[in-house]
Amino acid sequence: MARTDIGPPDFRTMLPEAIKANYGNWQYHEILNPGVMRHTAKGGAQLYTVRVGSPRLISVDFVRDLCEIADAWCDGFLRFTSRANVEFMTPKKENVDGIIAAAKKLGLPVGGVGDCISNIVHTQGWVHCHSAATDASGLVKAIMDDLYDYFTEFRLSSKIRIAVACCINMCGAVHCSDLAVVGVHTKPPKVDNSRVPSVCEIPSTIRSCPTGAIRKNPDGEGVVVNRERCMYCGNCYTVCPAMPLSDAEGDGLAIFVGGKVSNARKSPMFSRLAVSYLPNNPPRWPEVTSTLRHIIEVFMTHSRKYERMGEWIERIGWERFFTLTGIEFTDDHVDDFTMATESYRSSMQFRW
Amino acid sequence: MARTDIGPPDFRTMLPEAIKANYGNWQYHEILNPGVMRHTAKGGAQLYTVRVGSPRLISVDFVRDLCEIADAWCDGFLRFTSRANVEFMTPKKENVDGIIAAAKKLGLPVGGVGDCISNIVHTQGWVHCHSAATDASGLVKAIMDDLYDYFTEFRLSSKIRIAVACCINMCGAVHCSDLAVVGVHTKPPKVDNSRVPSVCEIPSTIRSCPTGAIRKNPDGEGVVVNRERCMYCGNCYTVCPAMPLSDAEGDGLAIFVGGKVSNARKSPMFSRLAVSYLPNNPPRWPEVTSTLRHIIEVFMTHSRKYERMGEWIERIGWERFFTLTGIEFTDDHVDDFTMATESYRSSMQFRW
Amino acid sequence: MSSTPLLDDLENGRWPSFVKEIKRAAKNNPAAKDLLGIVELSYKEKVTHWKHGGIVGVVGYGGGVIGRYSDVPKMFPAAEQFHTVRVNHPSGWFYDTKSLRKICDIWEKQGSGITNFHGSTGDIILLGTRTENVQPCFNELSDAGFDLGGSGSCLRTPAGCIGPARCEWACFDTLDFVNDVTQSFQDELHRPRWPYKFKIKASGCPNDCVAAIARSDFTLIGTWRDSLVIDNEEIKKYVAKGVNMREDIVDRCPGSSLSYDEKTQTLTVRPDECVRCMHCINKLTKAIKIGSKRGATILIGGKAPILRGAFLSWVLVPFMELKPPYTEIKDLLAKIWDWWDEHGRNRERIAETIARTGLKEFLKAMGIKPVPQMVKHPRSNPFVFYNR
Amino acid sequence: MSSTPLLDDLENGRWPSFVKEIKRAAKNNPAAKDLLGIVELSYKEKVTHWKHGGIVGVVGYGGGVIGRYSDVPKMFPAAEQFHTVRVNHPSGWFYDTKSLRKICDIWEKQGSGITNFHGSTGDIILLGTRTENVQPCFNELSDAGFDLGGSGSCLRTPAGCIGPARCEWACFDTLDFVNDVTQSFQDELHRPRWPYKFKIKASGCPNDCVAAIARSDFTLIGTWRDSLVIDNEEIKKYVAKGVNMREDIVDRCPGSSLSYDEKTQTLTVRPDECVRCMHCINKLTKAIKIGSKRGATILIGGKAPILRGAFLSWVLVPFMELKPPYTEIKDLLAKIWDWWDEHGRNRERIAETIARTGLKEFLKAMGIKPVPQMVKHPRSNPFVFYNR
Ligand code: SRM
Ligand code: SRM
Ligand code: SRM
Ligand code: SRM
Ligand code: SF4
Ligand code: SF4
Ligand code: SF4
Ligand code: SF4
Ligand code: SF4
Ligand code: SF4
Ligand code: SF4
Ligand code: SF4
Repeated sequence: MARTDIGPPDFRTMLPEAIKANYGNWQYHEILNPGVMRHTAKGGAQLYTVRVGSPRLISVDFVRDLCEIADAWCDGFLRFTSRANVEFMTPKKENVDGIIAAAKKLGLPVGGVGDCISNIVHTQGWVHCHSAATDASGLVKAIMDDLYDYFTEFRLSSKIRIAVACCINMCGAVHCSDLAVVGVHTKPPKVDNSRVPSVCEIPSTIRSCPTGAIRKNPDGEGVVVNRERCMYCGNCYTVCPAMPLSDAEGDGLAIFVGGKVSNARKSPMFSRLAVSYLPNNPPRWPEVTSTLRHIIEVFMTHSRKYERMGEWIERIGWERFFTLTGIEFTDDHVDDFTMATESYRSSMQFRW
Repeated sequence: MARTDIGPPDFRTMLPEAIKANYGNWQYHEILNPGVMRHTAKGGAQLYTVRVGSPRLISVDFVRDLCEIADAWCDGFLRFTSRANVEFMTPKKENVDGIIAAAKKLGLPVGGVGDCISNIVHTQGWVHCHSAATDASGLVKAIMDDLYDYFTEFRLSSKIRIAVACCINMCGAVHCSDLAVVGVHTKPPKVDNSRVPSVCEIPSTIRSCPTGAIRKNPDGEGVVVNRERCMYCGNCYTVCPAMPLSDAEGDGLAIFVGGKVSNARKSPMFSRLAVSYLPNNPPRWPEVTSTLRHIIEVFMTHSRKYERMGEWIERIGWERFFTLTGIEFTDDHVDDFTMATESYRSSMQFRW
Repeated sequence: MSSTPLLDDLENGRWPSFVKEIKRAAKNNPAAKDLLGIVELSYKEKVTHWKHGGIVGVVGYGGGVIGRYSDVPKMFPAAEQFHTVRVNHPSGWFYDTKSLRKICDIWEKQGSGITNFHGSTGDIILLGTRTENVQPCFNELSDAGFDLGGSGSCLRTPAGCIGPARCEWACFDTLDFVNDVTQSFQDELHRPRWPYKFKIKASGCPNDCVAAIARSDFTLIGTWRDSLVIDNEEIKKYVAKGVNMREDIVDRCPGSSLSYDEKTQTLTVRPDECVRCMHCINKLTKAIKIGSKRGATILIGGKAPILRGAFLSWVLVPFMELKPPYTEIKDLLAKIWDWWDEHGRNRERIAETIARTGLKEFLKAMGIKPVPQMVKHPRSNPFVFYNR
Repeated sequence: MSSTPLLDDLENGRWPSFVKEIKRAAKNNPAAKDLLGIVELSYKEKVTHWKHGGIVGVVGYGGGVIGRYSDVPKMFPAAEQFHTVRVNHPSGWFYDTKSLRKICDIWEKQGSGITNFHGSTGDIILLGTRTENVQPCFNELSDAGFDLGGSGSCLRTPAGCIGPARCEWACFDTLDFVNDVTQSFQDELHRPRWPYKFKIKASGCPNDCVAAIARSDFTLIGTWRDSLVIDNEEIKKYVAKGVNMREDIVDRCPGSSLSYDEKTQTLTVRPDECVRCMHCINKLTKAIKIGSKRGATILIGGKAPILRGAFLSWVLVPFMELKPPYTEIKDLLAKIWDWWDEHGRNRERIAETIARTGLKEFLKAMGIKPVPQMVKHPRSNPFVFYNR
């Protein structure tokens, strides 16, 4: 029998010497360019980090490629970031160019440090999830192809954090991202009452619906859904597999903007709905990529130094956000969920 | 038969000549002292206003006294303000002193204009309301006696608007006042089941309770109240007279702070709970008057020019408000009502 | 010893005393005298001695009078019945002394001689009369040109700030509007038939001197669409008088829309960024004026905390010109009342009905296009009821 | 023509391509090959071809594997079963190449050869294996020193930022803490028994580089209690380099706690007013340092929008020193889980349970004294459940 409950390997065994020696002793860092930073420890020791983009959905051969770079330049160590980038670290200045060259040879972008658009936090999509209203890896590929230069160059005066989720479960930090793309269902679940009774527990299926849209089928076995009350959340489907929501026509993408999690300057903020529906248009989702790019460009033109997306919008007001971007404000934007009244404006302070 | 639906007299018949002539044509005003301002119209015409405090609960003789002043100095016109003060207006500079002297002779304070504490918006209390947890006129008298100089002199660098309500129905703008005193019940209704069946409609009584604390009496006629769930709102009593909440021991006062309604600088804000309970101590409510005075003094010491109470607190943070005032923060301050989560802090930005 | 030692204490002190006033009325009015006794008893026992309601009214009206009975009729028989008569004030609370004196005479005769100028909704509150006097009191008031205000589940007495009568910032004629709307909806005001009360208040500018945003279901607040106007000659004078333009004006502007040039002593505004908060205008009354394309913002839903917590009114129409005969706004009111009548539950204020059904539904019913000015921010949840 | 024209398009472009990666794996793995077919089908039909779950696992554990079946088994038999194995990452996502290569070898043998480094909770996601391979895969991982991460209604794999390993701002040892808490609660991680999932994330400072406040039920964010430290020699150098101290630093400070003297080129902080937002420290890395009395704020309740809308974690303990063996925090966790176990409903995250019962009740159960730092503002409604 295999040992259970051993937990992950102790991270201390995974640290390169340069880090072990200066652990907890770092003093400051400098960002040398979009892909490279240098940390200086109290004793004066220095550490160079090269950050490299990754598609996250990778083959084991990709991992082996990374290992080769690490073995060649980094004493056999590397790490991944919280945004699925790869970081190669070395105390040797002279190794930096070698790492960069090796990464480039593999076709990997070097960047994402400082005021860049870093890698996109994303999810499974059509590659692995039953809940998905869209694909995640493909969307990310399409978006990052389009925004590539924002990863490798300094074009911004603040970070823009993007997230993609393939359904409104939002596996990731979509709800608090500068820009977020979310797959949405817009049709109620397709109830398969030939299967419901056998694969689902009816009472808990009924209870699972936050809007009370599900009730017993009055004309036979299983359940029925009241279309009017369904907000396409998919919670019923999680509980009852015989009620899938996927719909080739209905499924699409919503874009949320202005969230953040850092406390720098402004407290963490939720992302808010900017565009409620764009068509699901694989493999390149041009409507999504162009909308994101457009928002970014408007943001760049009008924002101040250091200002995150949400800080900018807070300063200029949502009315100006919609005017400047030309995005239409519709009744979809008006909250009607449980805490909706909190979002209604009780102020004479607004702009035309 | 008397004529019905004639509505109020046309206000145009109630305007003095100096106002009729310059109606809609005012250009600017100057505050000459805490009781007097001068408005200048486009043509250059001027109007002096003398503001005089009133207890609001008055006799017809008081009104006649006011009429005498108006007849003597103001061509027989006067008005009341939205805070129950009296305003005497005259185009004649030389009349101002006469008005002031006449008011003082009646024992009426002159002031309340500009950065003052003006009259208190208040309610009926023990003088007329069945719902009252305290008296209103008496509280106001006690408070204004204590804060008198703030009405007649410039001691502040912004307005402080005070409201008093005798129960949580808050007849007034208590929920948006710089300082507000509210009568609170803290014991559940005393159900008189000998009367409930005859004077109350049981189903609507049960439905009236926002927390579902009321149910049919399992041991007989009428209803019972679940103490644990009662939040003493009094809504049942409004619907069912046989469930009064008044209680000599339990009733007391809560103090709310930091609300405003003007849009100047900051948008309108709700008042927030500062002190959840002070004893009901007529005729002078010393605990209330001293708490208000104390908050005002701390506010004066620490606020900036023009800053309203709520703006100040927003700038320094609630934690500092409680530290500076020495008021204890308790679990009563933590919201647990319907929109409570909106008030919980999701930020690392706070002060110690 | 006095029979009202606790109240007597409230005759002392510098602020004018309501106890003195009750005593003045009590001199020749037994009801006022007994009121004093009842209130003293409450001061002693720390409980109210008024009983719950009771329907009292005048012929043809459903409201305007608050029935009130004491629970100590034996001790204070003259104040056993102590009903309130709400009298609709003239817009802006302006009076000629003739009318005031007339009211005083009527009330001395028909009631306790005790009154509130004014109740917090805005009515003249005539405090304390007996059932049999209510109708005669009304008759005499009517003859004197006055009418009752609202009570119960109806339109309540509308009120507005002093506006153009004396204020340079009035963006519409609050007094005329209040008068017109009151006259136009007399039926709605006098005959309760809605789910609950409905209040209208009008302030001429964003200073909101009648607290309309907090205290009325239907709130009008004046504003303008073009730029405020700066007179830099006057600015220089303020600077000379010691005003710190940067700290006290520019830095406090919520729109970040002002710039000040120290050298030339000129203040400039970026009109697109100004949120018309009034601060700079309030503080530099001679130098800065409101714009000239004037009208009002309509907001909806302000109310006190019973039952779902208090609401401040929400922006419903960012800008509407307000000129007599106010057709647009009256049509809107009629539409709102119809909708509320149909969808509102008993004792549910309009804000609560909207909160329950969603602003979106309400806007649809009103035929109003949603605009970003209505919200602090768009929704953060993804639970859109797509209509696809 | 290629059988995957749509996916092929995603091999173009400058960003590295996941399609290339699947194809690399597909070269000698039929499951990976069929995955490509399934995904292409989804791209064509715009619907997912994965079916809802199915329980798959390893002996002794209740989670760690996500069962997954395709709905087109006939077309793509090799990927009919395509279960995910979640492998707990080492703190900070640090690896030596030996371990990484070992994982690659195991996964090439036992699964599709396709993986995510990492899933957004933080696990290594081994994507796609058959039921019969799950246990052998686990056995080999275990032999290599790795263990499964969490799935289901249990403690999920804790994660933390790089912290003291490379960051000068780490206020506590995020890596050690994550490792320790993961090891201490192996049972809670592997054997789901709670109402729903429970996530822990730790960021070393308020920059929150793992988005802990948004993505974890139990959130630790480093902070300090004394003053940040300014080195004015370094400030002068930044000024010389063109930094606009007033506009970019002082004016952007949310605590309004900085002053800058142009003449002496010195920056001063009023420590009492600093809210430790990190802005000035972030931007002037050489000149400004965090304080030395370090620890963490504990926040509770962060989660995605299902079902009551998303929550950001709420302040629970403003400051706690965090030193091994982390007894205080482990005790707190145990108390929280006990309470949640008792009061939480099925599929109710801790935030939802707290929202339902009230923070007040939760604090009482935790024995934590309420402090103003927990709230944006005290209640505005008067509906206090007085305990008198
Ligand atoms: C490596 C990583 C932590 C890890 O354990 O993996 C990391 C590392 C650093 N972060 Fe971060 N952050 C990392 C994710 C984040 C996240 C989380 C996220 O993106 O999902 C945030 C919160 C973002 C948000 O608010 O939505 C984050 C907010 C910051 C900030 C605050 C930025 C702001 O102004 O709001 C700073 C300070 C700054 O950049 O001025 C910072 C600064 C830094 C520093 C400079 C800290 C240091 O001294 O080493 C590190 C390199 C800077 C850089 O990448 O620009 N880091 N950082 C993560 C890299 C992700 C990536 O690959 O791009
Ligand atoms: C694999 C992963 C996405 C990824 O590609 O990275 C993922 C995948 C799934 N998530 Fe997630 N979640 C993943 C991180 C998250 C995160 C982010 C995080 O943990 O930091 C969140 C948001 C934070 C949170 O927990 O609220 C997240 C919020 C959800 C939710 C919504 C929960 C909520 O309370 O709002 C669901 C729905 C549910 O639990 O029924 C969900 C459910 C699911 C399920 C199990 C689908 C389901 O309904 O049963 C997905 C399985 C997909 C598959 O076939 O593999 N997943 N999920 C992430 C886990 C990888 C890992 O272990 O490292
Ligand atoms: C007479 C009255 C209107 C009426 O129709 O009765 C009135 C009249 C004026 N108000 Fe007012 N306000 C009156 C109640 C209010 C209220 C409502 C209230 O107090 O319940 C407010 C909102 C208060 C709040 O935000 O909670 C109010 C907020 C203002 C403001 C904004 C103050 C601020 O900085 O927030 C100004 C401008 C200023 O003072 O700088 C203002 C300015 C003025 C001016 C200067 C307007 C003018 O040019 O004539 C008037 C005299 C100033 C004064 O009293 O200091 N008025 N004013 C009300 C006098 C009440 C009283 O007797 O004290
Ligand atoms: C007389 C007056 C207080 C005063 O002394 O000024 C008053 C007195 C009463 N109010 Fe009021 N309200 C008065 C203005 C207000 C205001 C302020 C306003 O209108 O600007 C409010 C807050 C704004 C609002 O409407 O929300 C107000 C909010 C309430 C409420 C709570 C309503 C809510 O939805 O939250 C109640 C409770 C109820 O309706 O059952 C209430 C109920 C009452 C009742 C009828 C008591 C009851 O439960 O039946 C009081 C009768 C007292 C009496 O015996 O005379 N009163 N009431 C005010 C009316 C005078 C007038 O007509 O001018
Ligand atoms: S976001 Fe939705 S579809 Fe995507 S992985 Fe998570 S649960 Fe699955
Ligand atoms: S998708 Fe959501 S709202 Fe629609 S029926 Fe299912 S659980 Fe209810
Ligand atoms: S606040 Fe309460 S007690 Fe006072 S008048 Fe209004 S309803 Fe009556
Ligand atoms: S006072 Fe309010 S909470 Fe208490 S029983 Fe009556 S209605 Fe319910
Ligand atoms: S609300 Fe505006 S217009 Fe009306 S009185 Fe006040 S300041 Fe003047
Ligand atoms: S009115 Fe207010 S927002 Fe407009 S410029 Fe003046 S201070 Fe700024
Ligand atoms: S959260 Fe703070 S301590 Fe951790 S890596 Fe980011 S900046 Fe450094
Ligand atoms: S850390 Fe933030 S709040 Fe503190 S001084 Fe620096 S900028 Fe200001």
